[in-house]
Amino acid sequence: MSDFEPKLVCFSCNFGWGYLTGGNGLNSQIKNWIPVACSGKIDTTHILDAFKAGADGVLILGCPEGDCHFQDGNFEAKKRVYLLHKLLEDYGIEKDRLKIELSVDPEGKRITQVVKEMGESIGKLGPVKKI
Amino acid sequence: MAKQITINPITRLEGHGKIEIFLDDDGNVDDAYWQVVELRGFERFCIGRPAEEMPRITPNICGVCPTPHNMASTKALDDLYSVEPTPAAKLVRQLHYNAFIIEDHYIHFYFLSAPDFVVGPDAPPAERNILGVISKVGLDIGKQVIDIRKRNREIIKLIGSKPPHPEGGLPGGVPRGITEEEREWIKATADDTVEFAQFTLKLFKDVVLANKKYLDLVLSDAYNLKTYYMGLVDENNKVNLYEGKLRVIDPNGNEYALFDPRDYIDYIGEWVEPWTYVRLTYLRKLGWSGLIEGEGTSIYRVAPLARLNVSDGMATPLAQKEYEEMYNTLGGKPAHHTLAFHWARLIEALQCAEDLQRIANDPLLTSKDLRNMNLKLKQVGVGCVEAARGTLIHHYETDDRGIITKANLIVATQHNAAPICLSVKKAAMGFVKGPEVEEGLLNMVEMAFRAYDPCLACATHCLPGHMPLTVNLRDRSSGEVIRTLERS
Amino acid sequence: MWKTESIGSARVEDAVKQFLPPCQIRCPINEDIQRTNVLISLLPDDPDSAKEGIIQIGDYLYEKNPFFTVCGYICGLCENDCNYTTKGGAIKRRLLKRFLSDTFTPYLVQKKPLDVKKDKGKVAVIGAGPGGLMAAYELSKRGYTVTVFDSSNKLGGAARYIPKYRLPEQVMDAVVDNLVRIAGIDVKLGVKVGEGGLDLQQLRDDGYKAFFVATGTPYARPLTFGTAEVEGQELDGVMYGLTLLWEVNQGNIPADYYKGKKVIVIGGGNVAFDVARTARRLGGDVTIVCLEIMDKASKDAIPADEEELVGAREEGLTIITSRGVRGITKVDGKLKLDCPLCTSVFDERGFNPQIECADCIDLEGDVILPTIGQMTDRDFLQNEALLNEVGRLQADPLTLQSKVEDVFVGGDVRRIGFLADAMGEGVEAAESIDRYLSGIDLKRGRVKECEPYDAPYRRAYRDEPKHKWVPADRRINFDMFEEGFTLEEAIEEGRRCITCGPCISCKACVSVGIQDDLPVVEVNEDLCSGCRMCVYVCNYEAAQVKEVDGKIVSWTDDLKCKSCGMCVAACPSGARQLVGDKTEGRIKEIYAAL
Amino acid sequence: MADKPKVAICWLGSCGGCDEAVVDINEAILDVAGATDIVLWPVAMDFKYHHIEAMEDGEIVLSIINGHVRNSEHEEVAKMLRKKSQLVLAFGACACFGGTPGMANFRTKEDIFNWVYRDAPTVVNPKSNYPQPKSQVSGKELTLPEFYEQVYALNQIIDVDYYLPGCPPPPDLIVNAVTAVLEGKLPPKGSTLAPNKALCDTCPRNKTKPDKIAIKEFKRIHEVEADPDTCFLAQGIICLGPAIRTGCGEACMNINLPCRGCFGPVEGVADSGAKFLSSLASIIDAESEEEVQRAIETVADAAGYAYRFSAPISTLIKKRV
Repeated sequence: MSDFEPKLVCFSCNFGWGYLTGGNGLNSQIKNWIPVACSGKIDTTHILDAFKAGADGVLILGCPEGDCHFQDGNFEAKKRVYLLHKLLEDYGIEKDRLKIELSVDPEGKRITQVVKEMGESIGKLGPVKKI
Repeated sequence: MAKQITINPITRLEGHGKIEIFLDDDGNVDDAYWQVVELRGFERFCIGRPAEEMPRITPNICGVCPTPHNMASTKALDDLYSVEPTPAAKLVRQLHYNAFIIEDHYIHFYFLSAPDFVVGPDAPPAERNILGVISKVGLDIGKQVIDIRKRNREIIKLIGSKPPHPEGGLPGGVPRGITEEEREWIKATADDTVEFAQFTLKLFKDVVLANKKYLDLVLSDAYNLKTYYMGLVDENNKVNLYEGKLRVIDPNGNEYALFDPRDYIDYIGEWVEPWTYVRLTYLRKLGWSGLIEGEGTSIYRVAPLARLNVSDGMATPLAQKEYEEMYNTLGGKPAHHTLAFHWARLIEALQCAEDLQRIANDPLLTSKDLRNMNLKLKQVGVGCVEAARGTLIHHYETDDRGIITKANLIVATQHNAAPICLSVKKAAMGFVKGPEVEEGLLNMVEMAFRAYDPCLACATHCLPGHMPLTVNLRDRSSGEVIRTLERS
Repeated sequence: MWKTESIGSARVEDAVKQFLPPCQIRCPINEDIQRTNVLISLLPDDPDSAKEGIIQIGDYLYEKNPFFTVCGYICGLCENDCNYTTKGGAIKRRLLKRFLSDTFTPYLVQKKPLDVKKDKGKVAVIGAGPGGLMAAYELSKRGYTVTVFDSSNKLGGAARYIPKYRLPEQVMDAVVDNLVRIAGIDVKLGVKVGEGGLDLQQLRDDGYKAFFVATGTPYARPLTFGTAEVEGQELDGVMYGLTLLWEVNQGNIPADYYKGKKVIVIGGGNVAFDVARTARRLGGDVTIVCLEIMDKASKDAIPADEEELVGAREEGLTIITSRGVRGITKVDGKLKLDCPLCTSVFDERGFNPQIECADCIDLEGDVILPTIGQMTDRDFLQNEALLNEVGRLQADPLTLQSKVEDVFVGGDVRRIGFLADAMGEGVEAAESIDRYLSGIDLKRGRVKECEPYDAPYRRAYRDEPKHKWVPADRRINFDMFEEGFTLEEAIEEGRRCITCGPCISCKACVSVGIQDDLPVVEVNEDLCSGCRMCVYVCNYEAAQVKEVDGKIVSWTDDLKCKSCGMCVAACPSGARQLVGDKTEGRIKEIYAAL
Repeated sequence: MADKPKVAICWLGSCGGCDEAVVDINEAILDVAGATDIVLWPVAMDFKYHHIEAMEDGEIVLSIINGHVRNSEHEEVAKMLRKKSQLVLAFGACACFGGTPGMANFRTKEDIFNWVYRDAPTVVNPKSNYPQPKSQVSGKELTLPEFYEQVYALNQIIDVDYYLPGCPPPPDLIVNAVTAVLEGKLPPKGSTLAPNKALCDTCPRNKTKPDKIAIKEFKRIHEVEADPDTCFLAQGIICLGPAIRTGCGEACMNINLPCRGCFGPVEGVADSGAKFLSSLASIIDAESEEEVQRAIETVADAAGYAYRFSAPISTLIKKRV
């Protein structure tokens, strides 16, 4: 387990995260980073596909509660994540492997940290158990 | 040099089954095993499912006898939620259930049994099928069989959606009722079915009982197996396939037990052998006796003959007459004659047809009061019905939200698994002498388990309909096939 | 820091018939309000790095509205129609622009002049008010050589009457001075067209091809009672409020001018309140008399804004309603007002006060400041033959063309309105003059019907920020009494905007590169089963269902659709796709590389 | 007989319901039987593996295969039929998606064995016998097919040409499918021989559905007396109609029960369960996080609803390696 390097897929909403960085800087720092126009457009299929493709965790970063540029997209994402938690358990995938955080970080100061922390917590879980 | 005969495939309750016959060095039958070679683990993946979904899931256990699973499951929910179905709902369920038993029994008789008797056990297999039957008794009967099946399946469709996978059934009721205009054609169907049931019994008696050769066969020792018997009876100990208490009689016909199906665990044990995927049931309190009959056995049989053996009579007048006639002919109760299962089956079908008539004429049938919503979850529920092939038990346990945490299912053919092994062995010993087995004799072996209609019925219910059979004679040491003998 | 683009795909599209956010429809110069609100919400929270962005936003606004910094202090028309008004208070657009002004005003002096060849001929603009200057600016942008004439010695016209505690002088100066510099407008101040032999014909002879007359309403309207002028308006101590405002802004009135004096302002409009509160700031003990009543719901409601009423009360002014003025007399040095009861101000015929002379009160004061409205310079209009037979200034409401074909009129001289209304007419006049001089039909394709959008659905709406005023006891001076937004507050308020408008008229996201372009939702009717999942999830009522030969299928109203993709995520049968969205591709790449 | 197209109808891990369904086409069965040479139909006639083995590759025109693959015997039969057949039609939910027994994939083989042969209340197994592929009984060797770790849909084991879903497929679609083959009027390989749209398209209740469906809490079928004419989702009852291919003839709607998905994904969708959950989340009507959690609590069995018939093809059940 020690040499286990967790694969984390990170979706982030452009309106809340890193829009001042032009992406360039962060792209190199964050692996498997997928900026999207709104966290509300992230489909359950995208998330499940990530796990199928071999991700050990999926992190969704949305705008702060009530601050969605598209009104409630971040809340939509939350609903989807919580429902998926129920499903993932049936597949024996710990719900901690799918996280959503609603906050704002235009200069991309915190995003790397958030990703790092999630990576660590998944590191503790180890790779996804196959059923 | 010992030989091994493989009859494969023969059955499917949870999948295929096969028979292995071992010949000793003199070529006499040394041993025979009936193996069930598949498992799907319903009991396990039902865990986590909401209980109310079970009547929609469990019919997938068997697409040929799905209704009993649907019904046992629905009744388990009644018990789980300690609720009684409304009178109308109960009628609708029984309507569904009778319609199913009728079409199932007749398909079995005409497509599977009749060829043996009407055409003859040792007739060429090409003739020994429904077409052969038709050529003997006339085409319109073939049409009638199809018609009766079709119309009774229409009733199932009305209540249970897809006949091979009925989904209706809720705790305390049914999701859909019957309308007055539907009642009309249901009535007509019921009347025709009763007529057809009587005709069929007459046909059976004319061709079988009137024929000494066949009667001897029925009464012969090769087809005789002394075991316990189990089945549901109503408060008057009359045959009841939908509800009641489980009654067990010993090989001599004395009541061994009479219990509420909820207590099945105290009476029924399931024995595991490494050579089959099916669990062999036996009377738990007696302990596992192994595959033996008569004195000291703990094996019991279920299905039509068993049900008649454990009861004091039929619940409907016409069927009661037939009941008496059968036992007079077989020389009293209990009847251990395996082939008498066919006869008992027809008598049961008549009772179901009469009951269908009663329900079709009941004013309550079309009531809109279909759900008793007074549900009180008690987290354990057992449902028991008599499936065409014998006692069927669904036992669920749930959490406080009604989500399944435990499921135990005892499927009809399981009860008969051990007896089938014995019957097959006995028949084999009776008819197979040496490797030079004749096809007709193999069919005699086959008849032994076909009588039980083991859910291979699932397999053989149907058109041209004769049993596939291949016998491999193998050198025991090398396992290599010396000779293949097959029927075609 | 992002760089906002306004060219290519980032350029807002303009449809003849389209939906717009109500704010933008209300704005006479059709400012891209939503777009710039969004851009403000995307500013960095650190003031220094925000500066760059603010100037980009300012430059963008300047193209359409060089007065936006001034609007930021005095114009809130758009807020009246903001969808948020009923949901927790209109977006404070005025304060957002004022916030931009804080950075943009000092920057104006460095702003480069327009780079246009002035080869389209000479146009004269009479009147250097907001209307005139807007026309001049628009025409200069289009390559005309424009000369602006104004009788006064300052640019700005009516805007120059606005008290400094509402509009700082340097903001106004910066706008007008730089406007003429940047647009290369030739200015002739202190020149009154129509006097000293200088008339339009003279200008024609000097080579001016067209004229925009925006002479506004230079004269105060005298007090009348019934049809007659009220006696005593010539008395010493009686001065038109308008005059006071002008003189104060010119710096000709010393502080404490009214110290210990009892001042009575006559009138209930915003200008009257400017006058009253100015007088208060000059030390006077001020009373306002007006015909109307306080009840804003009534047909006779006092015209001044609620904020003015509140402000005035806070500052200790007395307001006497439902009183007319029948006469002014002087009794041993004190001025006396004779004020009968007014029982009704407006009726179906409009302004038609009913007076109950039996019920009458006297008011006494040292100073009387009648402020009941302004008047145009009728002689000039008369001489230039711009009046029709009934003596009304005649101009086509759409083209602003007057009876005289090369003369166009707009602004207060045509119809008294708000500063922005005059600016709007300046823009329209410029368009007409350009068409006139290019020989293009003046009317074709100019009528724009725009439907306002409703507020999109969201779970929770947020309340407007409380306005911040300097407490009354500390604001009796000519400094701004209202505080502007801090950067943080501005970003917050920008975020509060629910962006009702369609994407094509905004494209803020595209302009800063958050999206490459606007993806379009397409519905495959061969797959859509009409399950309606999309309808509920869409916050913009863009996803709807229709019936096609008996079957229900969904479709998307492109003008309402924001391409957020929520309906796509909600569609269970893959019937909805975001065409032109690169996300899917990106996802596939990343997953393939996992 | 000889020149008639050879057709095989065979089951793998199946309940027999699909064969019942074939019989249920009643009169039409005779036409089919007349127009074809049915070389294999265990349910109906002689089952001769080695006869099939003896055939030329591709000699069989069409193999109609129902049931899932769970053991070595299933796999052998499937592969043999593929080799001998020009066309393979995956028949019924089990063959197409794994079917109900596919839910076993949420469990391990070990877990199933332990319950069935050790822990079930009625089991008596002092010798702790477990069924074995090979076992010796008094010197005689008995064999059983090997039970695989998981359930597979047919196309996870062999190449499949066409799909006919349903549990079981309805008579009209069966007749259409067979006729299409006999008349050579087949759609492109890989097609599903059923309508492309979701059930809502043909559901009589779709018209009663409000334009905006929003659900505060989900009702289970036993908790409410469902109105027989109103859209189930509009009544707060989970129904897979929006995500599941139509063609079943609304069998369950007709008996007033919501759809559970036996027709599988609609055209172009790989994992109907995932798609369904995505839209289900969207129509949760909640103001606060707490309300969301509460609403989701009332989704009694996410996996069981989403994958009642299709767990083996669900995104997260890995394909065979």
